[in-house]
Amino acid sequence: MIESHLPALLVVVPLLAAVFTALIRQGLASYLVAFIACWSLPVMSIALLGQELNQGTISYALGDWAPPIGIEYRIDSVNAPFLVLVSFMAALVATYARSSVTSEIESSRQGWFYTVYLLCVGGLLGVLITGDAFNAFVFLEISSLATYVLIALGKDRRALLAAYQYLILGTIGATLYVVGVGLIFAMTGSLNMVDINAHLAGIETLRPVLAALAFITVGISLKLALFPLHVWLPNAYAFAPSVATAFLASTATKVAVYLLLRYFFTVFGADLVFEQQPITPILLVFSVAAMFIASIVAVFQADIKRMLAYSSVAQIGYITLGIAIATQTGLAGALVHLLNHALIKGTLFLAVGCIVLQTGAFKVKNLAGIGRTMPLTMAAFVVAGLGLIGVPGTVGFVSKWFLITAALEQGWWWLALMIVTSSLIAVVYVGRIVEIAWFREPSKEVSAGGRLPIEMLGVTWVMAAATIYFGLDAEFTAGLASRAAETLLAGIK
Amino acid sequence: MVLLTLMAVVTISIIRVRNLFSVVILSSIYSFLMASVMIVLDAVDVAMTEASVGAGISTVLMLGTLYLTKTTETVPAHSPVLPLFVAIGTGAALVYGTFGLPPFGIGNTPFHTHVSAIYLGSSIPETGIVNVVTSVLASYRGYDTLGETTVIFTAGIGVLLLLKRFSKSTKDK
Amino acid sequence: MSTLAELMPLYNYWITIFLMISGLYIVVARGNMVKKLVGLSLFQTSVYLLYLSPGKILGGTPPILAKGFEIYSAPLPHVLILTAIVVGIATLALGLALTVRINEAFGSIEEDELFKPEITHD
Amino acid sequence: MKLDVILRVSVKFFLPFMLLFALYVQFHGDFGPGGGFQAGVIAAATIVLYAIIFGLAPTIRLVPPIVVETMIPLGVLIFLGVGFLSFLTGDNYLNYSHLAHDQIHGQELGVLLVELGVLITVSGTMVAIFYALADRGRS
Repeated sequence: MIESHLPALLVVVPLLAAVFTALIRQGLASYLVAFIACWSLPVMSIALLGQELNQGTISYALGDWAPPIGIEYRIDSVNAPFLVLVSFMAALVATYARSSVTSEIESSRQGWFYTVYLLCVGGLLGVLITGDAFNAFVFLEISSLATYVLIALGKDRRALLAAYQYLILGTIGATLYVVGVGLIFAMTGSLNMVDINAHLAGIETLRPVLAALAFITVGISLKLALFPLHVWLPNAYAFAPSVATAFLASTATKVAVYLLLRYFFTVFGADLVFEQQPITPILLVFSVAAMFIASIVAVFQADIKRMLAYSSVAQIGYITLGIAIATQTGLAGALVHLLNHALIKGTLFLAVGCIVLQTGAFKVKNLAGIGRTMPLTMAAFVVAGLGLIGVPGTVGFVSKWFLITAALEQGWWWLALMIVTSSLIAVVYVGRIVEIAWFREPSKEVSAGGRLPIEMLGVTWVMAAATIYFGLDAEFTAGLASRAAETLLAGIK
Repeated sequence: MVLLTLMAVVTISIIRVRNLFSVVILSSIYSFLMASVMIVLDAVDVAMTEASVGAGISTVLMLGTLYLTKTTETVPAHSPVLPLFVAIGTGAALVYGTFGLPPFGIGNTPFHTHVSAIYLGSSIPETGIVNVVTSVLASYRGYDTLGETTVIFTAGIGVLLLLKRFSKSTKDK
Repeated sequence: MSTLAELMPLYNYWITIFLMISGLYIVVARGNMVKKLVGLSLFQTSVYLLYLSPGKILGGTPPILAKGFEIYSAPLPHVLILTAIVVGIATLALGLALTVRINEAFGSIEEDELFKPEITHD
Repeated sequence: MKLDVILRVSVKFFLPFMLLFALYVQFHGDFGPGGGFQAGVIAAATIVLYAIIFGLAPTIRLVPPIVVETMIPLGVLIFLGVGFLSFLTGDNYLNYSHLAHDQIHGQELGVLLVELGVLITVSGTMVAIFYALADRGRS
């Protein structure tokens, strides 16, 4: 009985747990509820992935109303891997959160911190799994509201400013998305993504459809922090509590990328988007700009979190680059890099969380000599840093390999060259951290470091090991990504 | 469509006025006008929500905030050219989009015939609820309403987290 | 009278566009935080008009099934806007709460004063 | 606020009708315009009006913040609960058809319960935000 209702359960369980944590206010009990809920998610999503692998697309009508009438949950080979990714990140960050939250957030507010965290998880999963355009907006709004609150809980008073700025830009993005959905609805009359695609074929006046495409792309790329619209990201990630940053960095922007892919391929259809419209050159320009400018800015950052935030913007540039090359390998490259970047960035921010817990310092200059006092954390940091650069043997290399082959297939050798040079810039800023951490005398904050709680170190190392494991045996991630790319390119089977 | 022109006038005055107190009052007038336009557009449920939520609660919240913060706005510092350009650019994209849209009051567009017609037809036999909007809101697309209630829940928890004085602990400066 | 007749259908959309432009302008141009939130709600309200105006059929009645009426306006956009209004209010409430906290932490809610370099990059 | 007797008397006269109107809107949602959201907001408006006229202290005695803060998750719990109920009757999530003996009554029962949940959450949230703002102001 349970298996058939898994899609609904996957989203309802975090919301239910959020309600319970809101009722029990004090920290420990709500942490336990959050912990149990978060660890049930990967179990469910793996079961769903299994179901999807052998049965093909799963469609779950909510309230038993047939899809165009009611809302439909649709799991195909594209969103199954993402579900597993977000569930695992939620579970890992939940185990990690215990001591990091007690140190960074006021004792009386911790109970509700888990509520908001669970709501954010539920919202993201809701966006991933739904097959209905407006339902995606509702759950996108839930996860965004939860994100604004998470950021505003940061210790630094500037966290409030960052949350306010993100709120304004995020709401504009969401409203533009609603305008796009409204225009499509006015033309096709239905909200179900698959149904819209069926109806779009019959439309002859293409004007509102193109306008809808433009609005949805701009709206989602605001959420995605595509290069010119990324202004909110560095402040938001720098001042948020390190637990929130770790979770958001690896999942929030990825869900927005998934939504963009879903619209480009399933709703509008690849031919309308890529052949008739100049989407590819626009995306290429923004991606290359993101890769270079964001990496260069990252090199000069004084705060380690802001540096990682700018490197996130650069990495998203890689992903949009993969989307721009709308071939099979290009898309597979984008999807693989999505999964890999989530692992790498998750490890980096978790390691930074450990450092902040121990020494409370996140300014780069007073992190000198931390390699000696906290060898294990910094080792995990370096492993993930290598992944960022794309050193062979790490996950980064796998995705860069896909992107470069895709670029060469297209005959754009200059693009492959650009990918390599921007990776070199990544070497600069990761190297800078390594140099400060190991080849300097430990400064006063660093040497004061005490014992690091086991589960934090454990989780950081599980992530670091994942970046290596999936680098060597890439069959699992690459296999899923290319399968997803096939379904996207083939449109709806 | 006199109402719509009235709304346009109210919007221009909102832009120009600098005393925040009157801006809030103007925005509640704007919501009431919006509600009356909705009645003309046969959207009775939505008009009621817009009137009670848009004009009622948001004015209370804004006045509450103004009570706690300043009520006058400073002179805008930088030149308004760039923002005007951004706003008009988006507007132009929308104007481009609306030319293909079906004209105002015609009934045979896919907008009506496709899903909405099915709701109108099946609301009574399947759910027995006369007000189709409520039947769609609660049962056909009940999951959206669950999402909506969760949005309200998140906002409630978020605001309380930010503003509520917890056990007289000092605000983190 | 004829020009008004064929002008009428598009008049709705032009007003929507005007409201959207003014809403966006307030958000982008004005520095005061509360003013920005008012602009944001204006911007969202214009979207409701965009959903509603195609929904009306001249001579139709609200979608409450009754004996004597045949033509009803479409119920689906009404449901969508109900959700959108609630989402708008939730964002507004959160924005206002943030403004109050920012005013306490920084003493001012003018964006230009807050984003001076010495505050954000100290 | 303490001096103006006229205001206090007129509000005393108004409040019961406003609350009645809120309940009317809530339960009349099936036949006329109205539903959980509007009813929740109107109910919250009555409490806020009471607080403005008669001051915060009596209102806090009347509707203590603890009750309001538990109302917020309670409404969502009811909604999720109704969803789980449909699991027991063997259908997909949020399907009210088998809650009662036949489909029509089942749907109406489900819709009523759901609207009730919405009413509780919405009014709880609005009053809680008002308390937070007012409480902030006093210090």
